[in-house]
Amino acid sequence: MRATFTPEQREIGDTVAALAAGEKVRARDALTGPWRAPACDGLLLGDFGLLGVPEAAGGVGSHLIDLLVAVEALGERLVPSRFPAHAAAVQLLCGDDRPDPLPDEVLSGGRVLTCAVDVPGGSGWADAVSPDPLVRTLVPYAAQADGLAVLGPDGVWTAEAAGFAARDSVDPSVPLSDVTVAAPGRVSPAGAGVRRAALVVAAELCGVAQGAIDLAAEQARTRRQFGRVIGSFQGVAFQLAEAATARKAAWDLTLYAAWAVDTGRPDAGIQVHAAKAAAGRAAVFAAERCIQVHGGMGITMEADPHLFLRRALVLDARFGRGSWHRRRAGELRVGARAGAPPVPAAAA
Amino acid sequence: MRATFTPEQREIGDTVAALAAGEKVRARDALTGPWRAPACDGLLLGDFGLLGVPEAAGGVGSHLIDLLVAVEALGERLVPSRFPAHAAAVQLLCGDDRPDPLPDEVLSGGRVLTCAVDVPGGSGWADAVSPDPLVRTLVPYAAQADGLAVLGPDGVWTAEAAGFAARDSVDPSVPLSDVTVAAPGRVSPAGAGVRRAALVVAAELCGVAQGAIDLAAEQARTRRQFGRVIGSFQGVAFQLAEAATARKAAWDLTLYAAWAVDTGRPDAGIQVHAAKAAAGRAAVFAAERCIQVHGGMGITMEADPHLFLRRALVLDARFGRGSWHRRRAGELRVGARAGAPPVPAAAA
Amino acid sequence: MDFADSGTDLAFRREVGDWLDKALADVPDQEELSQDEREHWSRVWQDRLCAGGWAGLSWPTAHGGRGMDSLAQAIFNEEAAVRGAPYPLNGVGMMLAGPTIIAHGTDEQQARHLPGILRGETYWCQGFSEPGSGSDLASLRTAATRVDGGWRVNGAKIWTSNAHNASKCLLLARTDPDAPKHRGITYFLAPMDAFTVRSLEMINGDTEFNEMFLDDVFVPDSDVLGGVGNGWNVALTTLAFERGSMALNLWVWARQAVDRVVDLAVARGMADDGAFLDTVGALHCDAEAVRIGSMRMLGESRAGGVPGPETSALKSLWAQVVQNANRLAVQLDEAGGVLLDGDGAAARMRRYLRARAHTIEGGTEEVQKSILAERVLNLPRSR
Amino acid sequence: MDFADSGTDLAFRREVGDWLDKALADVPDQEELSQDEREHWSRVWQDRLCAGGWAGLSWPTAHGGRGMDSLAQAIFNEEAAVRGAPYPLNGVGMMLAGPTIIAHGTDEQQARHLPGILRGETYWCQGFSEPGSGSDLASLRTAATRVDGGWRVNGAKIWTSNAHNASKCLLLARTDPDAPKHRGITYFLAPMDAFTVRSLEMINGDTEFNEMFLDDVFVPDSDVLGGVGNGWNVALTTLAFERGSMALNLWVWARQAVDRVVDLAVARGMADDGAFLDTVGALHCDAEAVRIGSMRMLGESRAGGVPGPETSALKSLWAQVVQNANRLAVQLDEAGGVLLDGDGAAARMRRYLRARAHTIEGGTEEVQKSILAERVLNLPRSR
Repeated sequence: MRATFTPEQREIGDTVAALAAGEKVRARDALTGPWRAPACDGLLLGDFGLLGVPEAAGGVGSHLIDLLVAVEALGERLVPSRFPAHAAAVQLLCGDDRPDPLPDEVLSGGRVLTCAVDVPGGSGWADAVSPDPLVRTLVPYAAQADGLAVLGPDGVWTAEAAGFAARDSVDPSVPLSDVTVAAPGRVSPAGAGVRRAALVVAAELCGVAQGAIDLAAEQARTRRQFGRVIGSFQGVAFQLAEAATARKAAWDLTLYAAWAVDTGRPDAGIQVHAAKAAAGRAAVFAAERCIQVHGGMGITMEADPHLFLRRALVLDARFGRGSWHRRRAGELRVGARAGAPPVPAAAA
Repeated sequence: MRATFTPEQREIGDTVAALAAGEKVRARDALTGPWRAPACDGLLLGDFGLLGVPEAAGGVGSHLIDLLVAVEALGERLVPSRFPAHAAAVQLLCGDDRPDPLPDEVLSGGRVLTCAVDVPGGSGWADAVSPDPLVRTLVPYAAQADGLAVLGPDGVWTAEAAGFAARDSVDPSVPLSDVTVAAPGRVSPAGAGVRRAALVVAAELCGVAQGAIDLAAEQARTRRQFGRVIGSFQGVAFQLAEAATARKAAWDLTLYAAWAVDTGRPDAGIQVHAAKAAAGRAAVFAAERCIQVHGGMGITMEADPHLFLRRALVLDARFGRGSWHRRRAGELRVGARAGAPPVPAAAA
Repeated sequence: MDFADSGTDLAFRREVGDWLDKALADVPDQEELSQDEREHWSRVWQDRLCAGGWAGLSWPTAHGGRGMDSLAQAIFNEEAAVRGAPYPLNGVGMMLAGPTIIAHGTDEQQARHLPGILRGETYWCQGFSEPGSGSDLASLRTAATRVDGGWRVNGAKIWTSNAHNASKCLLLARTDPDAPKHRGITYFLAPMDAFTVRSLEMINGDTEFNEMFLDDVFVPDSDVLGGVGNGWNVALTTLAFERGSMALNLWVWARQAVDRVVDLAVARGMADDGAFLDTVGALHCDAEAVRIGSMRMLGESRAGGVPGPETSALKSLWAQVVQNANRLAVQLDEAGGVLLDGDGAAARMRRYLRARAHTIEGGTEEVQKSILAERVLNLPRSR
Repeated sequence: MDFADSGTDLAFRREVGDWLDKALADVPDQEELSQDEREHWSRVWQDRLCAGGWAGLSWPTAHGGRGMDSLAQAIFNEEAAVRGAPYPLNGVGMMLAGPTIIAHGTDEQQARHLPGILRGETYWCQGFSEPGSGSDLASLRTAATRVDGGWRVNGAKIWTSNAHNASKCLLLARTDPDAPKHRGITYFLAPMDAFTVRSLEMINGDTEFNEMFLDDVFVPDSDVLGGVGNGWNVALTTLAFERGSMALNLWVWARQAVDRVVDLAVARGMADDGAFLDTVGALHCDAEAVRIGSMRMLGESRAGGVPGPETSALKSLWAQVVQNANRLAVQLDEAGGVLLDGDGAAARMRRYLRARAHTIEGGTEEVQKSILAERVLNLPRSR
C-alpha cells in the first residue's frame, strides 16, 4: 500500500494548477457574455487527452487518478474549460468491456465530446425511464462539442446531436442543453464507464470545494471586525474547519473510488456513489460558507463566492444528483449487510 | 392576543422552582439506591393536582399551561417526583368528551396515577397494534402509583396493574415498567386527553433542556483554558446559543400547543406533535452539549451532565418517540397542503 | 398565556383584511415579476397605504397617526404578508424614520419631516452600514466635520435599501474622531441631493441594495437628530423599531417557504418519502416556533418590556428555516433546480440565493449567536 | 496512488490473520462482558502478544523488536480490530513508552525499561492530563522540585487509562515554574509505587480512566527522559506516536458502528425507510473517509512526512460518525433504547454514552477544529 500521489500525479496537478492560475478567461466572464473558450482549453484537450484512459481504450497506462488530479485543479479556479466534460465523455466510453480503442481524434482532442447522461425527470442514471429514450438533459457544452457520449439502459454510444435546446444554466460558464440524439447503431456495454465518468464530476466538485475554502480563508485572514481579523473568531474559523473536513473526506473518497474502479474492486460501485454524494455536499457547503464568511459582500454579484456556488450546484445536479447517490450508497450498504456475519465485538 | 404568562403562571413557576431548588432528594440518588420520593412529592401531588384540569373534569378553570409551567420547573432540576407522571395521567383522562369529573382522591393526590400509553414494539400511540392489547411499556413509577390511566385504540380508562415487570431504565430516577392491565369495563373517548398528556412530557423535556443549558453555561463561565474562561470562545459559546435557541423553540411550541388544545383549535394535533418532537430534540441536544462543555469531567458519573441526558432520553422515548412525532408533523403538514390554495406571492 | 385575538383585535383584523382584499385585487403575483415591475408595485402600494390612512397606523394621533399600538401594526403586517402584498416602498420612512423622529426629534423636525412620510411624498433610507464596518456598526468611519451652519460629510455607506428612490437618509456619521467609538457619532436627517448612489447587484440578480458615496455633502445643523455625539443612542432606538417591525411578518415568509417546498414535493410525487416527511416535520417546528416566538415577543413588549435578546433566537431560527426550505426546493426541483427556464425554477433559485443573505443582513448569524451567548446565557464577550 | 497491499504486505496480513484466528479462538465477544472480565482478557491478550513476538513489531531489532515499519503495525492493528480482539493491556507501553524511550532515552534507560515491555512484565500509563489542564496540556501544574539525587513531585493527574494496572508512568511535571509554560516541563519515567490511584466511573459505568495523586513522590535523576526542561519536546514525540497508532484501526470501529446500526434496522424492519437510507449513505461516506484518510496518512508518514494537521480532520470525522451511528442505534432500538434489559440494549446504550467521550478525549472537537483552522487554513490563533 502506497496511498500517496506519484511524482507524476503531483506534476500533473502542479502543471494544471499553473495553467488555471494563469488563465485569463474566467467563469465570471460568462455572467455578462456568451461562453468563450479559455486559452488553456485547446492545450488541455490536446495534451491531457490520454490521462486516465485505459490501455484497452487506446491509452498508455495512465491511472484514472491522474485525470482526476488535473480536473480537481481546474475546479479550484472554476476554469470554464470543456476539458472536464470531454474527459468524462471519454471515460464514459472506457468501460471494462470496450472492444476497441477510442478514435485518435477523440483522444487527441481534435473531436471534442461531451456527456449525455441525465434523463429528464430523473434523479440518477437508472431511476427513471425517459418518456423519450433519446432525450438527455443537463448536457454541458453541447453547442461547443463535436459529439456526444451517450448513456442508455443498454450501454453507451457515440452520437451527434440530432437536435438540442440550450437551457438557462444557473452557472453560465457551463452552458447546459437538452439534447436529442440519433438512435444508436451499435451500443457498447457501459461497464465501469459510467462510474469512471461520474468520478470526473466528483473530482471537479472537490476542486470547487477547495477553491471556495481558499477564498473564504483568504477573506477570514484579512477582513477585520471588532478590532480583529475575523478568522480569529472560532465562530468563523470553525465553519471553515468543517468545510475543510468535508472536502478532505470527499477528495479521499473520490481518489479511493477511482482506484477501486481502476482495479476492479467489488466495492467500486458503492464507493463511486459515496464519492459523488460527498463531493457535491462538500462543494455546496463550502460555497455557502464562503458566502457567509464574506458577509454583505458575499451576496453581491461582484464578489466571487457565488461563482463557486453556481458551479457546485450544477455539478451536484449532473451525472446523478448528490441526493440520489447518497440514497444509493445507503441502499447498497444495507444490501451488503443482508446475510452478512454479525459485527465482531470491539471493545468500544 | 396577550401572549404572556399571567401573574398566576409566574407565581406557579416561582413556587415550584423554589420547591425544586430546596429539594434534598436528587435524581443522582437513584444511581446508587432505590427510587425515593422527594420531600416535595406529596406537596406537589396534593396542592397542585388541579392545575390544568378542565372544569368538566372537576377542575377550577386552570389552563393547561398552568400545569406545564410547574412541570417545566421540576424538569429543570430533574426532581424525581411522581407528579409529572400523575399529572399526565390526569390529563390523559381529561379528554373533551369526559362525561363526569375525575374522582376527588385522584385530583387531591390521594390516589397517585401514572400513564400507560406506549405499546411494546411501537413508536407512537397509533402506529402499532400490540400483540397483547393489554400490555403497555415505558410506564413510569408503576410500582409507586396506585393506579394507571391507560390509552387504548378505543379510548382511555383507569385501571390497576394486573401485573408489572420492572425494567432497567437508563434513568433510574424514573423507574420504568412493563404493565399488564385488566380489560377495561368502560372506555371513555380519549378526545384531547392524549394530546394534553403528551404536552406534560414535552414541558418536562423543556425543563430538562433548560437545566442542562444552565449547568453548561455555569461551567462555561468558570472553567478556564488557554488563559480564558471557555465561554469566551465562540466555539463553546455558539454551541450553547444553539441549544438555547432550540430550547426556546420547543418551549414556545409547547405553550402554543397547550393553548391550541385548551381552546379546541383545529391545528392542535400537529402542534402537539411538533412540541413533543422539538422538546425531545432540544433536551437531548442540550444534554449532549452540556457533556461536551464539561470536557473530561462531563463523561464521568460524578458530574451531573449525564443525569440530564438520561432524563432527556427517557422522556423523548415516552409518549410516542420524538422521531415518530416529527414524522407525524411532517405527514400532517403535507396532508394539509393537499388541495390547499397556492402560496401567495411574497416579495422574498 | 393567550394567543387568541381579542374581540377588538379580531374586528380590526377583519377590517384590515377587507381593505387588503380590495386594495390588492389588481396587484399581480410579485414572484413572477421583474425587479423593475416589483418596484413599480411597491410604489403603487405605498401610495395606497398612504391614501388608506395606514401609513401612520401606530404613530400617535398628535403626529397624524392613527394612534394604534404595535399589535395593530403587527396584525396589519401579518395580513398583508399572508396575502403576498408588495413591500411598501417607504417602509423605512413609516417604520423607522417616523418613529425615531417622534422619539428624538424637535417640534420643528417633526413638523418638517413627518407629514411627508404620511402623505407618501418623502421616501427615506437608512445610512448606517459602511463597507468597512459590517457587524461592527459602531466602527463606522464616515466623517462629519463642522462647518458654518452645519456639517460637511465624507464617506461611504452600503447595503442601503431603496436609496435610489429616497430623498432623505437616516445618516450616522462620526463627528468626534477622538471620542470612544460609541460616543463620537451623530445622527442626521440628511437630504440626499448630493449623495451619489450606485446600485449593488445581488447574487440572485436583484438590485435591492445600494452603495452611497458622500463627497463633501453639506448637512445643516437643523438636521441633527437627538444632539451632537448622541447618535449611537438614537441609532439604538431605530434598531429597536427595526427589530419590532419584524414581529408577525417574518414568520409568514417562513411558513410560505415551507408550504412552497411541500407543494413542490407533492407535485413531483416525492412527498411520501420518509426523509422528506422528517424534514418537513422539522421545518414545521422551526417555522411555527418563529411565529409563536414573534407573538410572545410582541406580547412582552406590549406588556411594557422591550424586545429582549431572545429576538436573536427568532432571527436565527427564521433565517435557518427559510434557507433550509429554499435549498430543499431547489434540490427537489427538476434537474436539481439548475435549469432556470424550467417551470418556476428561476423563482426557486432566486429565493434560495436571496435567502443566503438572511444569515448576514439584519445582524449576521454570528452576531445573533454572540448576543444569545452574552445576554441570554451570561457568557463573557467573545468578540 | 495505490491502496492495494503489496505482495509482501499481503503475505504479512495473512500471517497476522492466521495467528490472530488461532490466538482469538477462545476469546469471547468482549461486548458481552463486564469491565472486570474485559480487563482480564486484555491482560491475557497482552501476554499472548508478548509471547507471540508482536509486542515490539515496529521497534528496531536492536531494541528487541521485529524491525518492521508502521504499515506492518497498522496491518496488525487493523486485522486485530476487525476480529474484535481485546485491547492489549499495555498498549501505552508498546505504542507510546517504548518508541518514546527509543527516540529520547539513554542506553541505560533503554536497557532498563524496554525488555520489561516486550516481555509483558512492566505496564505503563500516560500521566499527561491534569484536572486543571484539559485541552491546554502545557498549562500543567504538577510540580517537581529538586532534591538530592532526583525530584520530589506533587500534583494530580487525570484521565489515565490503566493506571491501576501500571507500575510505570510517562509523567510530565513542571520543573521550572518561572520558565515560559512550554519550557519549564520535564518528562519522567516514573515508578508508580508511591502514586495514589483512584478509578473514575464513566457515564456508561466503565472505569477505564483514573485519577492519580502524587504526594511527595520521589523520582530519581536517572528517570528523567530527554533532559530537564525538555519535556514538552519529548511529549510531542509521544503525542505523534499516539496519533500514528490511531491509523488503520480507528476506522474499524467506525465501520462496525455503522454495520451495527444497519443490522439493527434490518432486524427491526426499518431499513427501507428513506430517511434511514439517506442517513446510512451519509454514515457510509464518513466512515469510509476515515478509513481512506487513515491509509493516506500512513502513506504520507511512510513516505517520510509526519502525520500532518489533517489528522485532526480524521479524528473529527471519526468521532462524529461513531457518535451519530451509536445515537441512531439507540433511537432505533425498541423503546427508544432506554430499557437496558432489552435484547442488546445495554451494550447499545453503553456504546452511545461511551462515544460522547470521542469528541473530548485525545484532543477535544474544539481543539481539532482549532488545529485545522490554524494549520491547514492558516487562520490566526483563536485560542
